[in-house]
Amino acid sequence: MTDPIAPAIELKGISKAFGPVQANKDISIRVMPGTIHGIIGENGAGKSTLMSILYGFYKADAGEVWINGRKTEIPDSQAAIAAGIGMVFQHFKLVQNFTVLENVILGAEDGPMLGTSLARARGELRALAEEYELSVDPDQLIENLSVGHQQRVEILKALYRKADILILDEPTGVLTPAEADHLFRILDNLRAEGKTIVLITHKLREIMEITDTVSVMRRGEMTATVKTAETSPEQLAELMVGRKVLLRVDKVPARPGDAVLRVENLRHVDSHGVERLKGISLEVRAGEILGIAGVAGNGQSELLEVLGGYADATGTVRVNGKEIALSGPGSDGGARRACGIAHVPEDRQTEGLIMAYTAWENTVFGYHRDPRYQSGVLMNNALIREEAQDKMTRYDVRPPNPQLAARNFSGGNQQKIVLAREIERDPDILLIGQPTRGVDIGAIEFIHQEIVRLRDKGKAILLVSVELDEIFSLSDRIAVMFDGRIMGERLPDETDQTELGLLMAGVTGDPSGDPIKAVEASLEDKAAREAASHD
Amino acid sequence: MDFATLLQVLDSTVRLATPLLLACLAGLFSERSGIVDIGLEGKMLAAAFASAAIAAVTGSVWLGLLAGVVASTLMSGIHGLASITFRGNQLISGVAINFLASGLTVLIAQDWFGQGGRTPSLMGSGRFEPITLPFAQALSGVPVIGPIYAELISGHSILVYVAFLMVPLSWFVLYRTRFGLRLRAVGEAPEAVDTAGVSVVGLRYAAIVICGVLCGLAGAYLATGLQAGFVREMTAGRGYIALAALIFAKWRPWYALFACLLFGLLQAVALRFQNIDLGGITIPVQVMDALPYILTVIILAGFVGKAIPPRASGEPYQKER
Amino acid sequence: MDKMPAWADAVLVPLISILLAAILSALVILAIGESPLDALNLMVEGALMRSSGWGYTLYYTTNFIFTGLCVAVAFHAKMFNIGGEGQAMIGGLGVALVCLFIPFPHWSIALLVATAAAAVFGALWALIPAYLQAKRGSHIVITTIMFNFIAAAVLNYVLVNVLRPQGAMDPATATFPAATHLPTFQEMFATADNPLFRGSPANVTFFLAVLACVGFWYLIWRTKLGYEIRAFGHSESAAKYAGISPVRITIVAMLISGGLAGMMALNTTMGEAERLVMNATEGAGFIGIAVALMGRSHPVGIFLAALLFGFLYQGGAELALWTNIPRELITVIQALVILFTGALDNMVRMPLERIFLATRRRNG
Amino acid sequence: DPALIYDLGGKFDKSFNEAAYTGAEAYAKETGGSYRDIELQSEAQREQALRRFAEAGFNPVVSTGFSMSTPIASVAADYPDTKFVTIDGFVSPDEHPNVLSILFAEHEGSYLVGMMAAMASKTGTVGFVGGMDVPLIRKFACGYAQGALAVNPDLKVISNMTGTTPAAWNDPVKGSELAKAQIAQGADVIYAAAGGTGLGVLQTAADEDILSIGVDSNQNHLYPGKVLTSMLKRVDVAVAETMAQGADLETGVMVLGLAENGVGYALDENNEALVTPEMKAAVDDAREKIVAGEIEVHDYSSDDSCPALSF
Ligand SMILES: Nc1ncnc2c1ncn2[C@@H]1O[C@H](COP(=O)(O)OP(=O)(O)OP(=O)(O)O)[C@@H](O)[C@H]1O
Ligand SMILES: Nc1ncnc2c1ncn2[C@@H]1O[C@H](COP(=O)(O)OP(=O)(O)OP(=O)(O)O)[C@@H](O)[C@H]1O
Ligand SMILES: [Mg+2]
Ligand SMILES: [Mg+2]
Repeated sequence: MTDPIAPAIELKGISKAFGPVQANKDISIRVMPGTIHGIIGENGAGKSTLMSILYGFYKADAGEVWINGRKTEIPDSQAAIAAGIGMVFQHFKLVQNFTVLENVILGAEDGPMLGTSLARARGELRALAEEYELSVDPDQLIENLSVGHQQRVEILKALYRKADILILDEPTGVLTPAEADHLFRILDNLRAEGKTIVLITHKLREIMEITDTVSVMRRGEMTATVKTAETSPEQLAELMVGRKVLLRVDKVPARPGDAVLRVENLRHVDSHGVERLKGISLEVRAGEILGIAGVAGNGQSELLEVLGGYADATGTVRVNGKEIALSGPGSDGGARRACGIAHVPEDRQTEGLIMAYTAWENTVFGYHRDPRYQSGVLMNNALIREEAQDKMTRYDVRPPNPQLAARNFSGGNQQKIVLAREIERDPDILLIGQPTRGVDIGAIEFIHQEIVRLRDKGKAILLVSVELDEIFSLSDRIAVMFDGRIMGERLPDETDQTELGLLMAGVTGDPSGDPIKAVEASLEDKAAREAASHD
Repeated sequence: MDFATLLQVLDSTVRLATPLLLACLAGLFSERSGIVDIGLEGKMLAAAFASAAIAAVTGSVWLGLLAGVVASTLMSGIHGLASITFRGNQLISGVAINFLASGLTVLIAQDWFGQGGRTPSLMGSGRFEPITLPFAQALSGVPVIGPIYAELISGHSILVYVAFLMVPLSWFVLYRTRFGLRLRAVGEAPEAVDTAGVSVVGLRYAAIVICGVLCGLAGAYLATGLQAGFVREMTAGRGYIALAALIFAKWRPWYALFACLLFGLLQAVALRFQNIDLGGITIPVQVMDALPYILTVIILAGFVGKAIPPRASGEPYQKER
Repeated sequence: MDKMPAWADAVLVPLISILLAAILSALVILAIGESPLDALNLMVEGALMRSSGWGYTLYYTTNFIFTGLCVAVAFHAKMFNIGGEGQAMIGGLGVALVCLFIPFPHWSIALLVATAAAAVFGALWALIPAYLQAKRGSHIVITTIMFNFIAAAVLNYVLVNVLRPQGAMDPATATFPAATHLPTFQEMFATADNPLFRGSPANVTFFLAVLACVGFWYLIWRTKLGYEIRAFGHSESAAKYAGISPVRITIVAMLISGGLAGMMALNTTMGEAERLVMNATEGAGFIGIAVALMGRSHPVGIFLAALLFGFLYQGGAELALWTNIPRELITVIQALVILFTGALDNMVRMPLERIFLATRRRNG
Repeated sequence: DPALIYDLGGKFDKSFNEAAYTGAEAYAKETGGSYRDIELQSEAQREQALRRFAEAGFNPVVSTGFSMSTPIASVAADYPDTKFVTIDGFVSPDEHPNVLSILFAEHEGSYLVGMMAAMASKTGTVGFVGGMDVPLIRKFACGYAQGALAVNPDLKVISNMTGTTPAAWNDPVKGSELAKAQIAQGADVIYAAAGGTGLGVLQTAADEDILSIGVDSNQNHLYPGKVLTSMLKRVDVAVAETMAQGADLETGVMVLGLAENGVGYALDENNEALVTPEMKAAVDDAREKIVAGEIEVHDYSSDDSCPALSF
């Protein structure tokens, strides 16, 4: 030990294999107290695995963990919590039908009876909320919370357990810019208090913005650790992917044609009886990308679901001038596909793919009834496999093995399979939701290029994304959704992140005072309305 | 239907509902923890046999009860081993336990008592006798309330009262204690429990043991409370009905009470009014026999919405694929 | 990228599991004072070493194939059909009605029509639970349990009051006309000097069952319906995205499931008893659950599991015939086989995987 | 050696299979002979057991239960040297000369216990609990009702069946509840013909301090002083005798009624206090008359109808 102060975290020679997959290979890393340490790497590089080992979720095959200069055994999460480690997982570990309060005390109760624990936690939560600007309604069910709020609950859980070391695994993947900014302010505060933070992310902007040091992982190995101040996004990207990456989409101005998709006064009521679309009207022309920006939960999902044919609605939708059915027979996904609508859904794992199906089976999912793929009463699997192999090679799906089940591919490669399937159909309209959520920068580059290529072929594209960067770099026009309505339309050159951010929060015109406060107020207003209409 | 008949039917309802209720609550604890249990039938049967056998041999119904609980918990242990430790298929394990109990009880009974797979009839202290609640005699003269108290509420064996007390107790444990919170959580999101530093395996085994104990009470009630001995297959499908009641009740204790009482009532009615004459046409006995099941389906389809099981139930908890 | 070779998973694991079950069974047999070796010998001798033994083994196998496939189809659509028993009972009613009331010129036509009747009756009995699940959200496990009881009541009523020949003690239909009698293995394979399958009930429906296995495989893995059923079973939300109607799949899968259960009645009712008796299904619907689960809902697995249970049934009959072992022992052996091969398989698999991984590491 | 095949209820069904077992044991004890037996587990085993025993040289092959008649009819011709016995079943003696059908006049025995029930009843209501609604059980119920109504035409006879699945024979809890329901309707004597389910009836009757009537074998000892009597069906005697006759068994059709002592009622130290001299006199008188043909007890199975009870 030459350092005057011991590292908060020191991992020595960590290795971990999942069966034949070597997820971590002899990894060593040190993080100093009171710093934010970033970890980046491609999908499947082993970032989450490494941090899960630190948190005692997985057990390492080899290696040592040192916390604050002391060798610490972490056989389970109990031990990690005792060592002052808290973790916010990539996929939240919350009980959906529990209240916030119940989730916070779970595992950290005061005694065998709940009453006292709940009362104390309620007080503590209020204090934490004030200290870190982390307000959530303690009695709300998790399933009724937005993703951003769910994340706050995860952070509160860690703070409630007095964590000094906080690990965040891709925390901003699901957040809006405002929420992400907010999160970073919280992280800043925590760092100022001397807490140590490990941040896993795919977004180089965030790394540059907030971290002190950054490590790059590739294929289970730690390839570099550098001081953030001494590096650049381009260098990091290259370290990560092993080649030069374009960080900006190259595209020529759109040459829009006739309106292919025309939506008028679209309304949708969900199964709880809440009106999620309140009269949407919009138009997408051939050869242009219409980007829909908005905070998650403002009806963008429903818009895609309705257009994709798996949620009923009222209003009129015309495709190439022909009205399509919005409920009843002829309104399902099959009918939509038949009239030229392709759809890359927001959630590839629960909608876009059958995770247990092989890649080749997934390449016809939704189009499996196409006469092309039938031979007599049977499906022409040989043809499907052959085409799948071809698509996978062209879309650079790794590994290019059609026999592998979808769940064995990394997120980015899963997304490529969905994209290959939908784009290769040569649709008139492509609906595409969150195309790069949780996808590494190498894959993002590729996906963006494909979307633009399709546009340039004269197709109409409706893009929904919570990533304002993505919206800006892809869209030819931008519409902002809030609370089931279109708040306004802007051209990307004539607006900026701030204006869109306010529109996304339902704030029109110039806000007097703190914009963030105005956003919060507006969002809480909406949540209250929705909660009320639940009963 | 006059008042006396009503009371008799309700009295019968209580008796018929009790084993269902105990088994249903047993299943509730198990499934709330994420372990699907279609082996309730087998556990009850094992308990019925063990309690009757030990009560017959020792002459003490309490020792019998204990044996029943132990036997049922052992069966639970097998289920736990298969579905928790070895992450096996919970349905198969349940099916196997039903077969195992069905065969073993008779095999052991025959080997032990040589009475054709039955236990000897229980006498005196080998059985749970009905308990007369205080003032039952004195109050029985009071109109309406008196008979209700004296005939319907009083005069059941202790296990009936235990069963009914189990409902608020289960509710309390589930919703008001630390253990209950964790138990419900582990059935919904075991990874949340795990990352909160609580042992998923430990919680699930605890649930399995509670399930075993409650099934043990159910079986013991059949053999030593309602009956005076064990007869092969004497559970007669009650474990499956309890399972149905559990789904009906949407995995909640108070609803479980109502579901089991409803099943009990339907059966009691079907037994009491087997030969109804409708203007010269006698309704076939088969119709009355099937009536509880038909009504269940109708009620289910008509009034009970979708039953959503605990999210993690049936799936073994596995961190590494 | 698997932890161990497919052949080990498919062959080694079940074999070791069965071995464990056999060892435990042997201990139970010892405990009741009989010789496990003699017992095993009797079972193998009686079930596998004589053609008539095979005739019985395959007869039971036929039943279990149908009920196993019945449960498996529903499993693929993520439904748990406990109602095979009731569907088979009602399927039997269909068989009985056509056999009794349609004058058939030849057994082959009778078989065709009876197959259709069995499938339709069984499917219809599954239709109501399916509809209620699809449209009303009523849990299929409850409704199918209830429908088993209702089917028993229906059958009881019909056999006692409607189809029973006057004065007969047996709650059963009259014997079917000779033209509906299905050729047994004995009639098909026995020759004058080689009396194969003598007296055993295996009959052409066995081939129907094998055909059903093949058809099942094609249906599930080669048709778009099967593609949709499996997709729906894996993820309802994804199915909706793909334009697959949950209502349609639920109902169609249950109709197929019920139809397969109904077809089991061909074997027992038309093939063996040649009349409909009250107890024709004898729990085969429940064995079907174990068979489907052990067979991992794959026709080859189901065939093998059904064969195993057929062997246990026939071997058990031999035990019952020639020893004083109570018949409940067979139930215990079945339980152990189900437990070890179906539920405790990981107990065997986990150490095996470790061995294979270790050897692979050493070699790689 | 003789062989014995029990019906699906199993050797120990507290009913006729168990009686057959008792008979076989009695045969073994008395003659020092041995026999082989099998408890059927499935329908298909019926023929299998018959054939295997016949092939192995067992003679006679005795079977219980009406369901065995059809299988016997189909195998008997293949083994002309083997004698088959079907108890409760009927196989045409003209077509199959090597089969002995033993039938019991359960309606006659039930008639007698029905009379006793009517005489012992103070409430004017008696009950009947059957296992499953099958013709044989209706035959019991019908005889019982006739006997009871013969004593008191104003008597009310409540008849219930337990269920429609095989569990109906093994559900003492349901038997108890049925008994309680009948008691609530005024019944103070209940006749149970329901195998293991009947045990529940007998026990509840004892607990509730009313009288019950056992069936098939003498069940008086189960609850001494609480079981009025038992309707005896001497399957044990029939089995012991046919086994004793061995290969020389005389075939044909044998109907064992009151005259042959094939059925009757049980009187022993457990119930002597319950059976009054008048009761005994009346019942014995009726027995004579039935034997003499002066009283005609209608047999339900002869025409599927019952003058005294509707099903
Ligand atoms: N529980 C598990 N069981 C088996 N294999 C796993 C498991 N978790 C991860 N893996 C595998 O280990 C490797 C590393 O995965 P990990 O989740 O750590 O990657 P990551 O860097 O976090 O990727 P991403 O950026 O997509 O989140 C991958 O190949 C993955 O498939
Ligand atoms: N009625 C409601 N009240 C409060 N929160 C709700 C309600 N309905 C949905 N939410 C929450 O809003 C969040 C997002 O909802 P939804 O998926 O409908 O929106 P979205 O704009 O498509 O966002 P995403 O991109 O996350 O899919 C979810 O976390 C959900 O739990
Ligand atoms: Mg990750
Ligand atoms: Mg969404």
